[in-house]
Formats: sequence, C-alpha cells, structure tokens
Amino acid sequence: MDGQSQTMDVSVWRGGEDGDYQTYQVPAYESQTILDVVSWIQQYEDPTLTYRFACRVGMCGSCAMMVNGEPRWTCRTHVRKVLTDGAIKVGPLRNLPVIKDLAADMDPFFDKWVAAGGVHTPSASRNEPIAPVDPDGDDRVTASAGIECINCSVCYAACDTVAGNDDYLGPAALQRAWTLYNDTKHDNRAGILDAVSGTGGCHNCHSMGSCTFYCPNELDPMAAIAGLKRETARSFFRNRKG
Amino acid sequence: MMRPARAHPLWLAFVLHRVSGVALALFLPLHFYVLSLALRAPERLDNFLTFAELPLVKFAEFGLVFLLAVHTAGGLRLMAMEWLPWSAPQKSLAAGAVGFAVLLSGTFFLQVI
Amino acid sequence: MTHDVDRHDTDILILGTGGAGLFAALHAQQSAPPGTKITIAVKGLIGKCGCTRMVQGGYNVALGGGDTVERHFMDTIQGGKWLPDQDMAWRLCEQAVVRIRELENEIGCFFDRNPDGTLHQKAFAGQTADRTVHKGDLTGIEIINRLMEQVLARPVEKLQEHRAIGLVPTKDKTALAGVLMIDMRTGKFRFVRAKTVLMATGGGPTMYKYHTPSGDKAMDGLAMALRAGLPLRDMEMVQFHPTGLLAGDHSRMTGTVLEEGLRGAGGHLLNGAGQQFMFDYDAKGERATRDVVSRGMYAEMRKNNNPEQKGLFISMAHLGPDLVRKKFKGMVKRCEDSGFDLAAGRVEVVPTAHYFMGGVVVDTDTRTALEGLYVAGEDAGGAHGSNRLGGNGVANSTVYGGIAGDTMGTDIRRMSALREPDEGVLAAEMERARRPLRQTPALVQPLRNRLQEAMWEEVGVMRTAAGLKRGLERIDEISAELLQTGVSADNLAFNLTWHDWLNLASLCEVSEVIARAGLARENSRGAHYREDFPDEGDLTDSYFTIARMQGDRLEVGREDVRFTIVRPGETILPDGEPETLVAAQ
Amino acid sequence: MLNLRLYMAQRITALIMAPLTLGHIAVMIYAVQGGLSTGEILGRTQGSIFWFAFYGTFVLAVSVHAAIGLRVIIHETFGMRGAALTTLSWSIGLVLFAMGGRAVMAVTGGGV
Ligand SMILES: Cc1cc2nc3c(=O)[nH]c(=O)nc-3n(C[C@H](O)[C@H](O)[C@H](O)COP(=O)(O)OP(=O)(O)OC[C@H]3O[C@@H](n4cnc5c(N)ncnc54)[C@H](O)[C@@H]3O)c2cc1C
Ligand code: HEM
Ligand code: SF4
Ligand code: F3S
Ligand code: FES
Repeated sequence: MDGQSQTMDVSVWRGGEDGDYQTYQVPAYESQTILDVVSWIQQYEDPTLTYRFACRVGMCGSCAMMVNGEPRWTCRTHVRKVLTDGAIKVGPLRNLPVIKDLAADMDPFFDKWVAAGGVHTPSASRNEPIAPVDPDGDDRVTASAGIECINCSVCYAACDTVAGNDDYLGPAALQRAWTLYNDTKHDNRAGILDAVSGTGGCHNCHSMGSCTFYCPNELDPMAAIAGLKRETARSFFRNRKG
Repeated sequence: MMRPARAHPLWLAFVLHRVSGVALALFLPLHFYVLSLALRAPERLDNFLTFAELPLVKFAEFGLVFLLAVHTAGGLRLMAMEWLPWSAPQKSLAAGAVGFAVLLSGTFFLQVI
Repeated sequence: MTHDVDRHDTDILILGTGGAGLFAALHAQQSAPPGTKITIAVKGLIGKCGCTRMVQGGYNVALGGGDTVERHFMDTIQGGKWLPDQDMAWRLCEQAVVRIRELENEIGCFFDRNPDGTLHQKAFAGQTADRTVHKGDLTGIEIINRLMEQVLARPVEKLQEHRAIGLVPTKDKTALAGVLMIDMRTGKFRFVRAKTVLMATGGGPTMYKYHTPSGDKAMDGLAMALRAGLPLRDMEMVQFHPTGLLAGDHSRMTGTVLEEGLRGAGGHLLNGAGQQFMFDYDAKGERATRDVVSRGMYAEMRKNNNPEQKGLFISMAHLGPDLVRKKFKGMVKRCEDSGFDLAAGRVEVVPTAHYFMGGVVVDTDTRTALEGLYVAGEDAGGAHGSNRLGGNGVANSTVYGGIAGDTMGTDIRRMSALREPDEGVLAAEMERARRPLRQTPALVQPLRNRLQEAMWEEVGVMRTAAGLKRGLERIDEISAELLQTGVSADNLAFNLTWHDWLNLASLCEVSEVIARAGLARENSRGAHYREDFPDEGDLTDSYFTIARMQGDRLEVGREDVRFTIVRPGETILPDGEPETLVAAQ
Repeated sequence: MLNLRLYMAQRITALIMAPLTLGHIAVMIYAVQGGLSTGEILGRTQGSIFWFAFYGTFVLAVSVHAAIGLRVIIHETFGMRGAALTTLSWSIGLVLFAMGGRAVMAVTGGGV
C-alpha cells in the first residue's frame, strides 16, 4: 500500500462533557497507532487538541481512549485493527469526567483504588531480611495473576456497573485488593475483606466480564472479583457461627 | 456520550440474566394474582385456563418457562463461579446455561402443544 | 508587570513522581517533624509519567551469594570508566541493599524468585555477578505502582499535571525561594514557595531523533538548574541503547526499546544485506556492552547506502519462533501490536538515546550549591560517570530519592520560615513561558524534528570537533527560530502545543550544553566517543566536565576526578577474588 | 448498591429457589403431560402441608430475592439511592410477599 497518498477520516471528541465530534483527514502510514493519529492531528492540523500519553509502549496506562466505542490503550492499538470503512472515531475514556477533549480525569479511578484497600501494609521492615517466597505456592500464583495491572482504566471504562453505580469500586481496584489479599506479606488481609464489602464493594459486580474481555494485558479482574466474593461469603458464614 | 460496543458472550449472558430477572419480577405478581383467583372465583380461573389454551398464550408461557429456566441456570452458573474454587471457562458455562434452559423450556413447549 | 499568578505555600516540595520523587515523598513523611506539609508536583499523572515506570531489566543490588557491595562498586566505577564520583557510587551500592528490602518488605513489591524462594538475580552486560533483581521484564511498573499507591494513600498534597518551569531564588540569590509552575489543566501560573525543594524530574535525552524515555521528558529540570546558575557535570554523557524500534518518523513507537535480553539470548543484528556484522567490531559480537554495540551499529548504518532503509535488523527466528514467543512474550506482543513479527521475522532497529549520565552537581546527601534545593535521580550527576550500568538507573533514583526525603526532613527543622522570592526572576520566568503566546502561531513539531536530526547526526553516538560545531550552529538556528514561533493563546487550558514549545525550549538549552561539553572532552570514555580522539586518555588524569551559566554565557570547564576510594589499576576486592562470578555464556 | 449482607440474602434465597423452581417446572410438565385439570391440581395441593411449605418458602425467598435484584437495577438505571431506594425495595418485597402469600393460601389453603 502506498501509505502517504491515502487518508482516513478521524472523528475526535472536542470539548468537555458537552463537547462534540469533529472530523479530521489524517494521512495513513504503514505503522501507525491511534496515539500516532491523535498526535498527528495535534502536531500538524489542530494545535489545540488535548490528549494524554507518556510511555507510548503500553506500560504507563495513561493513553486509554474510546476507539469506535470500545476502550483501548491507544499507543498499542494499530490503526489497521480498528479502521472501518476508512474512518475511526476517538473519544475520551468512558465512566470518568472529561477534562478536555480526549483527556479524562483519572482521580476517581485512583481514589477507588485506595478505597478498595489497594495499598500494601507492611509486615516487615527494611531492617529485616527478605523472606523467601515459593514462586509456585498457591497464594503467590493467585496474587501474581493480577500483579501486572498498569491501571489504565480500560476495564473501568468497559464496565456497565461502573456506569450505573457511582460508588462501585470497579474491576481494577478490586483486582488489586484480591492480589493483596493473597499476598502473604500483607499485614491486614481481613481489612481488605471489609474494604470490599461496603456499598460500592465487590458484591455489586454482575460478572459481565467486559473487564476481562477488554483488559489489554490479558488480566482477569472478573475472576479476581469472584475470588473476593467467595472469601467474603466464607467469612460471612464464619462470623455467623461465632 | 458513547456506549461501547461490547457484545461478547459473557456480557450477553448478563443481559439475558437481567432481562429474565426483570421479566420474571413483572410476571410473578400477575401469576400470583391469577392463582389467588382460585380461592375467590374458581370459575374465572377456569376461564383463564381455557384462555391459556390459545396458541399465542402457550407461546408466552413457553417464554416464561424459558425465562425461569434461563434465569435459574444463569444464576447457578454465577454462584458456581463466585463460590466454587475453580474458574471454569466461563463462556462455555454461560452457553451451557442457555442451552440447558432452551432444552428445558423446549421440553415443556413440546408437552404443551 | 505582575502576571496572573496563584501563590501557594508548602514546606517540602517535590518535583516529579519517578522512583526518586515518590521515595522522597515517603521518606520525607517519615523523617520530617509532624505537621510538615509535603507537596508533590508532577508534569503528568502521579506515577504514570517518567522513566522509572519504563524500567524493564531490573534493579542492581549485591545480595550475597558471592556478590558484595565492593564488587558492585567496582563494576560501577569500571563501567563508568573511572569518572564516577566515588562517594556517590559507593553510597548507591551500599544503600541499594537497604532500598531493595524496603521495596520488598515495606512497599510490597513482587520480585521474581528462584525455586528456593530467594530473589532471582541476573547479570546485565558489564556486571561481574548475577545482581539484577527484577519482576519479569516489567520491573518499573511493579516498583512505581507500589510506590504510587503508598503516596496516593498518604496525606501528601498532590499537584498533578503541574509543570515546573522555573526555580526562583531569593533576592540575594543565596537560596531557593520556590518554584514557578504551570497548572497545565487550566493554563494558569502557580508559584509554590517551599523551605526545601527536591528536583527529581529525571533526565531523559529526548532531543535525539531516536529516544526511549517517556513523552513527558524534556530535560526541564536541567534547563531550570542551568538558568538558576547551578553547575552541571558530565553533560556530554548520553547513553544509547542499541535496539530501539524503528517504525517510521510519524510514529511515537519509534525509538522505544526492544529489550536487552534479546541480544543476550542470542539474537542476531543484521545489516541491510542480511548479514551479521557485530563481530567485525567486537569479539563479544551482539553481547558486547551497550556503548560498543551502539557504535558498531552506527558505523554499520553509515556504510549502508540504501536510502529506503535507515536502520538495521534484529532477528530472533533462528532460535525458533515458538521459543522466542514463549521467552519474550511481552516483546513479541508489543511488536505484533505495532505491526512487526519479532518471533519469526525481522524487526528494524536503531540505536536510541536512553539515559542521561550528566546532571546537577550534588553531595552524597543530594544537597546542591543552592540552599533549599536538592536533586536526586537522573537529574543528579556523578554516580555513573561516563556510562551507567544496566540496573543502576532505578537503583540510583530510589536510593537517592529516599536519601533526599530524609535529608529534607532533617534540614527543614532548622529552616524556620519560607523565603521571599526575587520577584524580578519570577516575572522573567513567566515572560519566558509567555513568549510564544505573542508570536504568530506556527507549527512546533517540525522544529523539534530538526533538533532531533541535528543532535543525532552531529552530537550522537560518534562525534568529531567539526560535527559538534556544526551541531552547535544548527541548535542555535533552531533556538532562534523557536523564539519566533508562536502558539495561539486562545485557550491555554491543557494546551499541549504550548507545552511542546516549552519542551523544545528546554531541549534546545540542554542540547547546547551537551555539544559544548562534548567539545570539551577530548578523549573517548564510555558513552562519549570522539572519532578525532578515540583514546580513553590517561585514567589517573581523569577529568569530568562542568558546565554552568556565567551571566548569559555558558562556560564549560574540566575538573579532576578525585579517587577517594580506589585508584585506577587498583581494586577494593580482596586478593584472589575471581574477576567475574558470572558463568560464561 | 449491594453490600455483603444484601448480597448474601440474594444468593441464599437464589439457592433456596433453585430446587424449588426446577421442582415446579417438573410438576408443571408432569401436570400438562398428564392432562390434569385445574380442579385436579388444586385437589392435590389444597390442604397439603408439603405444598404449603414448598410454595410458601418460594414466595418468601422470591420476595427477598426479587426486591434486592430490582433494587440494584433501579439504582443502576435511574440512579435512585438512599431512603427512597430502601423504601421502594421494601415495598416491592412486601407487595410480592402479600400477593404471593394470597396465592399460596389459595392453592394450598383448606379448600373451598
Ligand atoms: C525504557 C527505559 C528502560 C529503562 N530500564 C532500566 C533498567 O532496566 N534498569 C535501570 O536501572 N534503569 C533503567 N532505566 C533508567 C531508569 O528508568 C531511570 O534512570 C530512573 O528511573 C530515573 O528516575 P527518576 O525518578 O530520576 O526520573 P523519572 O522516573 O523519569 O521521573 C521524572 C518525573 O519528573 C516529572 N517531570 C519531568 N519534568 C517535569 C517538570 N518540568 N515539572 C514537573 N515534573 C516533571 C516526570 O513527569 C516524572 O514524573 C530505563 C529507562 C528507560 C527510559
Ligand atoms: C430460581 C432460581 C433463581 C436463581 C438461582 C436466581 C439467581 C440470581 C442471581 C445469582 C442473581 C444476581 C445476578 C447479578 O448480580 O448480576 C439474580 C438476580 C436477579 N433475580 Fe434471580 N434467581 C432465581 C429466581 C428468580 C426469580 C423467580 C425472580 C423473579 C421474581 C428473580 C429475579 C431476579 C432479579 C430481578 C435479579 C436482578 C438482576 C440483575 O441484577 O441484573 N430471580 N438472580
Ligand atoms: S485490569 Fe487491565 S484493563 Fe484494568 S486497569 Fe489493569 S491493566 Fe488496565
Ligand atoms: S465488567 Fe464489571 S460487572 Fe464485574 S465482571 Fe467486570 S467488573
Ligand atoms: S502511552 Fe503509556 S500505555 Fe499508552
């Protein structure tokens, strides 16, 4: 394909919550991601366009946007994968407030991350040796399953429960809680079950699985949340008994 | 704002579960009402039951049994996934649940006609 | 003229949320007196921007099994070709041991384990022991995510998407009063006074055509330090990573790293004709250190006269595509997402600017010449000399970030009041940032492309006096054009193009220093290679370069390296220690 | 809008209902297949403690289960929360229970 001469129609969200789509003609190239497309618009066509990125290789999780209505990490989404009839539609990430154009406010996402108990509580200090951990032990394997989350919020944008329920902590935060729950180094494992059992907790998840379906890192928050439900249910019965 | 296109199997299973749940919740009071007629006006119940012989109504009943079956099976799937310590391939289970519901309601349907 | 500026006060201000900034925030919280207000300001989102997050290979720390702090230290000194500040290098190696325990025990990081449960450690090129602790090849994400959570959960004031643009001293210029920033989301100026300020904005040499650091990196910190009159050392030392992805000029993926392990595992570098060439340059072939491979590649690229093809190729297929797919899952997927087949095909690569060894002159407690200003991480010079060992970068930022937090927490006890800024400097810094808003708007990106070309061609992997001078002229031209290039002032809220302009301004300032320092070093050490002075020079007479502004003029001088711990030709390892503990591959 | 207690209530009632609904469907299939008339059906159920317990349990469970289920849906779709939502959920549960209770009495009560 002789890239240069071809263009595509890219509609991009402009403005805040009550903005609108604006369409640009962007030249097509052989290796080109959605982030490249958006960058081209800002660098060569419309200098006022706002978006966010940092690492540009799928590590930082700050470039997620809605592409043709689906949440994606744009730096790792090749145009070829999403181009439909020579057009692409790019909007700000769903379920988060829009700051401007394609940049969403991620604060609610991180507030919930912390609220879900997603912070390690030490059981040892820097003055103690590093304890051995069996890499194949059940706890470690379960905990490791979700450790590579880059907090990109793609799952958060994909989840309809988040859309309907402001309090819901969301898949990424709950997955982090599940990781910590299985981390034997974590000192407050019971506290995690409390943190995920409130009005916005894991029990609101309907297992619709969009989180797992869209996670660009192939993680499985749905299974992690199921794990939390299981453990909270177990502790529910245990507490009943006495 | 935009709604994401997310018609993947588990999401459809969720929609089915929700729709069936709501439909059941709407239908059940009706069902209860009809049954309580048995006490106060049995002849009206009989009328109703004759009415229930109409093909359209039969089809509706098939739908209701389907809903109940699909909702029950889906619910059991969810609880199995939440509480049992294995995480089976969820998609097959979801499909299985629907399949089971179709089978069950199909049996029922064949019986009725 | 007083601009519209929001004024804000705090006690401890930290710029940047890489390994250095986040560790500083945690340690400051632990060591400062109760009630101390701590503020962290960052150009992007907390923990998401910066290079620490992009660390792949891992974290160097001597944890026994034959390895010792002494050995780590000797590797660092030898890797840095005897230029490192030895006290800084020593403290780095020694404190890394504490910091890794802190990361594992207090911060909650997951690091890969051996089957017996101990930490798994591997060796990067240039190391004499298996020393690098890692989490797969995503070590930085693990470290930063865990640190970020700790900071998010603490009562630290967070100024996200706040870009520092100027260090504002007191009227008598003896101390720092505060930092001028732009609140990027609104486009408004904000001046933050603080008793102590840590600059941890990370280096990040993105003035080169091919570069690995994240998009927020533009050498702002060093540009600010330069304007504030601080001395900068080793500014000619830019590390290139051999295998940057080449995906075309229009793609942000271009320059991003394909991991070192590919070469280590036996990957081949091929020229346009499909032949291996690295053995023409070094007996270790593809497995030689970064600087050597980068130079070999650069030389090979110069030989090539096919205008269609710019880079070289990395080929893994001979190892068996399935094996490659399994062993380098993340890399294969990343290449695939970008449209390349790493497992079975060839991927075009090029040396890419990776790390900046130079930086502000600091003492081992991160203090600078300016009272109230501390510098840690990649912004600080000294620990690595002419070359940074793979794995020493994140160790450096986390170790010295923590030290900076402790030092500020202590120093603040004897600082009773906030200092009054020199309003003239404050106004001048605002004027500087406002300048493009008064010019006729024009594209900024083409200028940046031109700077990147100039640096790559004239001030890059291989240098000559003539080239460096040409480079300086080109930088000058571009800087002058930048001053005439405008940005529309219609809406300054989250105006990326304005920030592109400011980025380019910082990059131009620092580029000039790199070129001048490159001219000042008339020998070849580590990352700095002069074709007209290919020898490393006498090690015992080693000097490092010092650059600083004297009025409006940039001056670059030389200073002798002080061998405070070990002299060239000697070692601090006990007699009879083997040269290397790494099994030959 | 689900905390642990509501969640447990919904799941436990679901577990209780599962065998009951399956049983009910089986009975219906049997009834239809056997061509039982309304009278015949009522003849077997009325006065039976077993059927009273069977359908009574179902009604109790379904009132709780459906009320909680609808509560979630109402919150997620209409954003209702707080006391209004709680009142509505309780009303739904109580209406279901009342209607269901009447039906159970009709079907399994002492007979006409
Ligand atoms: C791709 C890649 C891979 C690497 N791999 C390794 C490795 O395997 N091992 C290793 O040891 N090292 C590695 N390094 C080097 C290592 O990442 C860095 O040396 C180290 O992390 C720097 O830490 P830092 O805290 O100084 O800076 P950074 O982590 O870069 O953080 C700088 C922070 O300052 C902020 N900032 C910048 N400018 C401003 C401003 N004007 N105002 C406010 N905030 C600002 C940034 O947004 C960022 O938050 C790698 C680097 C890269 C780019
Ligand atoms: C008989 C066995 C039943 C089982 C095993 C069952 C199971 C479940 C489960 C597990 C849920 C939670 C779904 C979620 O959180 O997403 C649920 C939701 C629901 N159920 Fe049932 N249920 C049964 C019967 C019924 C009946 C008879 C009704 C109707 C009156 C009903 C109405 C609902 C409603 C309205 C919801 C909410 C759906 C939603 O949140 O999307 N259920 N059911
Ligand atoms: S779970 Fe996946 S989609 Fe969700 S934040 Fe983490 S990496 Fe992103
Ligand atoms: S998409 Fe949402 S509902 Fe649960 S399974 Fe995932 S969090
Ligand atoms: S820019 Fe970092 S994940 Fe896309």
